[in-house]
Amino acid sequence: MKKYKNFIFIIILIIFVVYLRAGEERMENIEELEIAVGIGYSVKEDVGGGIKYMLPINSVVYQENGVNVSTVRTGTASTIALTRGERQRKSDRKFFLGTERLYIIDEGIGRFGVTNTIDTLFRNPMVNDDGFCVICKGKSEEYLKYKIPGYDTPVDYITGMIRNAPSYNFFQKNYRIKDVYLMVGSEGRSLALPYIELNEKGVQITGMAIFNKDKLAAILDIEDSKTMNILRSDRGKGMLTIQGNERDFISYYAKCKRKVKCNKEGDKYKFIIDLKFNGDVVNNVMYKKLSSKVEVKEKFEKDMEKKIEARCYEFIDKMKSQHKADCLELGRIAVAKYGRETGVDWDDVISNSDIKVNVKVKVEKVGRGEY
Amino acid sequence: MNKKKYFIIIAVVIIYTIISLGTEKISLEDLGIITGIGYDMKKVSPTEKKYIFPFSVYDFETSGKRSSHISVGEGRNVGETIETRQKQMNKTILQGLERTFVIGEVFAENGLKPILDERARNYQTSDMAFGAICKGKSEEILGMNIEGYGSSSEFIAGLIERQQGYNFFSQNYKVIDMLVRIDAEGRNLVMPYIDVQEGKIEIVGLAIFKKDKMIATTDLYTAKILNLLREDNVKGVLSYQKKPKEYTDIYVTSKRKVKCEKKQDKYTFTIDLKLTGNIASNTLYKDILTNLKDKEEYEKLMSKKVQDNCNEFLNKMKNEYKTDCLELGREAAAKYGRRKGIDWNEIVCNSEIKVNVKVIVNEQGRGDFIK
Amino acid sequence: MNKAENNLLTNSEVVFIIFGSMVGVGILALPASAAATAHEDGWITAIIGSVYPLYLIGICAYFAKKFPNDNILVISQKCFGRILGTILNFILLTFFVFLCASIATNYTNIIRTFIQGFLPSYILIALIFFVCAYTSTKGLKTIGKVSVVIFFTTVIIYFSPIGALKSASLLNVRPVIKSNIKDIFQGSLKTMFSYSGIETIFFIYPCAKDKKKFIKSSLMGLFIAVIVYTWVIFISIYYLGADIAEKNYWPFLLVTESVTVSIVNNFRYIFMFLWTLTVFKIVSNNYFISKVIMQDLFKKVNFKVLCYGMVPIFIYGSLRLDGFVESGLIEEKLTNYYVIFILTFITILALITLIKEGWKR
Amino acid sequence: MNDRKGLITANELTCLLIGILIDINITMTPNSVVAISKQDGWISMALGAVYPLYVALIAIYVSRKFPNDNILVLSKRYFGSFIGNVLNFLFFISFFSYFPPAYFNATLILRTYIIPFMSPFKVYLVITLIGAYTAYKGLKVLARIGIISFFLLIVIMLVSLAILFYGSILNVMPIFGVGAKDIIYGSKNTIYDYALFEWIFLLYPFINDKNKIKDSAFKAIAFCCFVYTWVVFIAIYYLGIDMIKKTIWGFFSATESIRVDVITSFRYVFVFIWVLIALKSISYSYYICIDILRNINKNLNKKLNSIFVFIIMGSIVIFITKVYYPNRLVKDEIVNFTTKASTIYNLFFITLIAVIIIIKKDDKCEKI
Repeated sequence: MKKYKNFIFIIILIIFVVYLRAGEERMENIEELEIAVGIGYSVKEDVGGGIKYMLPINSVVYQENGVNVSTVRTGTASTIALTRGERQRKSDRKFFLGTERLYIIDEGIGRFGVTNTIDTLFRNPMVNDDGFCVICKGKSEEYLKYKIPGYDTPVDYITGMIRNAPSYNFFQKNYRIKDVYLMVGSEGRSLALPYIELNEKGVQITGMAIFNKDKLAAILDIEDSKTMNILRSDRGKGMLTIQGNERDFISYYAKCKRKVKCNKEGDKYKFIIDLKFNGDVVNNVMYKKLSSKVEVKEKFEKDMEKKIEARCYEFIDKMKSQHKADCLELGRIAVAKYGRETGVDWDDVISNSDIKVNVKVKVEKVGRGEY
Repeated sequence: MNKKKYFIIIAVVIIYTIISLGTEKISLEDLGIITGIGYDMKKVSPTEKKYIFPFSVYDFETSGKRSSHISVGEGRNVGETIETRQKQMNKTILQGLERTFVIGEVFAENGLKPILDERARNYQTSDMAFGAICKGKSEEILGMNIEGYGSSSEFIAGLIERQQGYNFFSQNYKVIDMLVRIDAEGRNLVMPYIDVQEGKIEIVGLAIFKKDKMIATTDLYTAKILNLLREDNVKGVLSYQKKPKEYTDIYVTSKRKVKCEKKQDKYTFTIDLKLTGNIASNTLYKDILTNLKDKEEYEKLMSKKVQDNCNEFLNKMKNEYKTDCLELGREAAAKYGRRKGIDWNEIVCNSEIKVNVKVIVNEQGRGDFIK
Repeated sequence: MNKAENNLLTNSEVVFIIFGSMVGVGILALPASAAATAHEDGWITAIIGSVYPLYLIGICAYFAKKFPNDNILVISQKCFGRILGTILNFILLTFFVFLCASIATNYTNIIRTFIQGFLPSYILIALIFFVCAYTSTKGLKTIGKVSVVIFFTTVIIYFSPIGALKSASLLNVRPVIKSNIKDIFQGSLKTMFSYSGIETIFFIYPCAKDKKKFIKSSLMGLFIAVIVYTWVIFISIYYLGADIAEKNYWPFLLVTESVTVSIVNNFRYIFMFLWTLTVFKIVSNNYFISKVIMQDLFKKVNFKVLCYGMVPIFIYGSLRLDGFVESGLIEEKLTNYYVIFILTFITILALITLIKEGWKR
Repeated sequence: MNDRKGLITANELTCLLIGILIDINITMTPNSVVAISKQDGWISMALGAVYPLYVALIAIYVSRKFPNDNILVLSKRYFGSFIGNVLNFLFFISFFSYFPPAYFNATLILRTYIIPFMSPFKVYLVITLIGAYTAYKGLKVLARIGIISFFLLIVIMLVSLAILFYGSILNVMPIFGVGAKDIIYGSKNTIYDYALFEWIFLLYPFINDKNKIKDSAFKAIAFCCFVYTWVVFIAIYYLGIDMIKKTIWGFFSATESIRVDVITSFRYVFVFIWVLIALKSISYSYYICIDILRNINKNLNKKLNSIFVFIIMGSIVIFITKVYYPNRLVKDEIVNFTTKASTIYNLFFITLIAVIIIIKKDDKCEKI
């Protein structure tokens, strides 16, 4: 018996491995897969009055002859999970989830509410949490179908745009889907995502979309979104200009540091936002001898502080009156100080709280020379 | 010893020359490889029918790009049609590599008997080709050229094969399944029903057969329920929706067991469906992540909903289709003896069919965003 | 029989020779005939059909005890006297020739339909018999070794459709033994014929190394054959359903093709190659036995010349049987007659030896 | 197991103790703690370390009195073989109750993140194969595996430092915002994460240098307390308490924040490491359960030496997990009950033994 011992052991092992592999789906090779690259979310009015979810998914097929074919297939159904079945009945390849890099949520579903979308992504362990998330104008299908020369899929172009957005307009790095979970899910925070538009010149970021809990509250143009980003997040970078008359102006590229203090009198909250700008003048036609005279530099810094403060207050008033959403995430500061889960609706508390802004501008370098 | 070696070498050479004497090799270019076979029929007059059998053949250009063309044979009976089709071919035909066969609606309604015999007898054809019933004429569908594919039959084969993961489709739509199901006692054939919508070939439902004649086609919703009741170990998404924004979906794998009782030639069938799966998205239950009662309530509601859908389908089957498209006859035949000349379609449609559905939620992915 | 010590058959060789001489070409068409008669209980007929070989093994055990060193030809001459004995032996020879011929024709038909339609059949048949003649010149020991090797290589093809168990359901095989017994009995008659080829045990028991174990190993051989036959019929009916299995000429081929497609895309060619080995083995078995009988009839002719001399007879025999349709009918009738002849011949022999022995004592 | 003589060093004892304390459900502790003591979960987690400290103190006291007899021998000596065996068997049950949940947790994480297509039964088989085989190899091998998993833990802690860049301190504030009552109540629940430290009572006879027991026990507790506190802190730091209650495995969701250009998704690296740690604690459980059964009486000792015992134990555990732990919610309900019962019993058992030793200190204790 001893002689056969390891022979029998090998047989048992083989049977065990075969049992493990039996009944499993066959492993597909890559040519037979449709690799998901970008997912769009939009909503369609249904004939019976209800609404239908429309999910265009841009996927790439790597064919043997090296040509990568990018296809967009759309599934329309009454719930997001059912759209998978609807889409599969049009596709002849196995759908592969896990490598998508972009989630385009359009205005329609934004206004309708994004909880369902986020829940489907949050729950699925195979989803790529590092994919970018953007809000788009019109239907998300157009963005996925838009052909850009030199790119297999428009998704690469848009993700590239979002990835190097932080260098201008004080955009942040946290527009990935995992940050969206945190922004929508946590108390006192609010969701703000880049807003892209497709026009004849191509796809561009034309502002920010801010949300009140899970519904789209407002779309800000590029100026407003710049001030909101300054007030909302820390360590943003961007360009600020003072326009004298039409010919002379000065533009100042700066990094902004934000500190917020909050205290509460009775049930009214008072916030003090300190903004420190530190950057250098990029071109200056307005202030003569800025680099040599200290007073001219200080004068410019004063003017710039006044200008930024004015813009901030104007935005805060607009926020309180029109948008009625805590898009500066001040609720988060209050919560950190006065305790969590108190059942307070931070959007309207912030809307009628008192917010003060102190701005400090410092110029470091003035470039090589002056004309 | 070397005398024998020489003898063997000489013998081999002689035998090889004898064998290869009568054969001539054909180069790939002038070899017509069939990729897809179509069957159509035109009713010239109520009595006189005309068969139209197109098939798509690969042309291998020297450039290596694969393309295919359609050649059509027409005739009053199967033999003649095949013969006319043969005449038009300038190349020698290679059967056996075809991937799909598409049957026109009119031909299917008239009965598959003529082509069944040809498929079974012709030993060169491949039994693993996927079949489908197409709306209108199969000539158009086979003739369509789809970007990125040699011939449309490649696309259709992939389309039918890849439905496995969704809408409870199985893989039993091949030639061998057709052969096995049509003449067997108590069994009926069901084939995918494809159509061209917006220039793309899609699966739009199922075609139900009685013996070898197609009696009805269903839309996708009914097809899902029919598949669920008919197939075993199939996957799909089920959804329980109260409001457009509040629904809970579950991606299930089904297990089907049928029991059959006979009380003095009155049959009762009970179909037990055990649907186990994971929650795909949930915005209905706030606390399903941790609360067992919520989960059990959802399981009960889901089971009841699926049961109602099944019963609704059963009524439709009994009154509208009047055929046993769930292969219940086969269970009865297996239990109470075969070859008794019973028409199972009629028996099943008058018998009492009970459906017990049990939905079991196994896991919920990574978390639940609504909690 | 040059019974030099080293070329006696070991037990395992006996097992596989017996298995090899029975399981051959019939296996592809067997499910069709079983399903045609006994419908979904076809696989039971294979078990009942094994009565015929068991009976023959029983008698052979009796002979092996009585005349350990001389085979059936000598016994028949002893019992029936020289002239009648040689006539009966000659009829036995025609049986084996018929077996070889029918196997060869069936094989060529299948090969020519499935793989290469371009070869004329007489070339194929000539090739088969040359190879078998060559193997049988080497003697029984090499045939034994060959059948051991071939058994292990070809057992894969018999059990390759094991994957089919997963897909179809037991419904095709149920209800078990509900169809009336007459069908099953008729079916087992048919499967009985597919066990023909068992007669070789009467020729090889003198050459077995240890006589005591001979019966046990021949039973073992039969047992494996019964399992293979039952499995083949069962899996064909299980996968295709009885109604379809009877319509197809070679249902087992249909099953192996559609089940193993996922592993190898055209399993047909592999199946044919491995199956050709089994045919060569079974034909060389029977060829060797017919050579032994021939040698017994024409004592004086040299051993090797005889082997090659018989090739034209076999080629003529199989060509006569050629032509697919009528060969089916002739085969049917001939096998019936031969089986009846063998049964009576063997039983009479056993009776005579019994009486003689009782008379002597 | 012929490792009676195979003594283990002090470091190996520490790693064994760390190994038994830290299991894969450490990734779930943030969710259970935060439910009660909100953003101060990490404080109540640290306070939870009181329980293993108490156990360690008693173990040190008992080991100084009887360095070569483990608790099972003592209980038989003081309570007679019948009652002693009953107590030992209950001690076995309290350890065994942690076995099926360990199986279930490891399989659930594996099937959710890496192999969703594999059926649970097959994963149980593989886990049993690995766990039983390592446990069959004896205590020395387990100790070495303990050291390896200790370094794995160090790797995980270092890597999770990177989360500090992604989260924000605001999620953890206000510190002590919840109030002492909730924190204490929370730490009462965290005791069940520090359970199974009672294994020290079975291990101290094997250590080669008896007076090293004290500091290796304290080193183990300190390390585990640090690891637990850090895991809960970093989860709250990144996710914030609202998000933690939405996830099932808080620590995994936190580690997914790490972006490294080299490895596309950190998730698979993490889950793989955690599965190794889970397999380690499963093989520990195998060893402990068989060890206690073997100590119950003499003739069992010889019989329980072959691999078949492990296979039988494995099949029992698979059966229980399959039948009584079909999904996570059912498991949570059962685990709530069994962990409370087993911790209370363990506390009662070791205090009983300690008290008996103190009382009977003066008169001579009879030898069995």
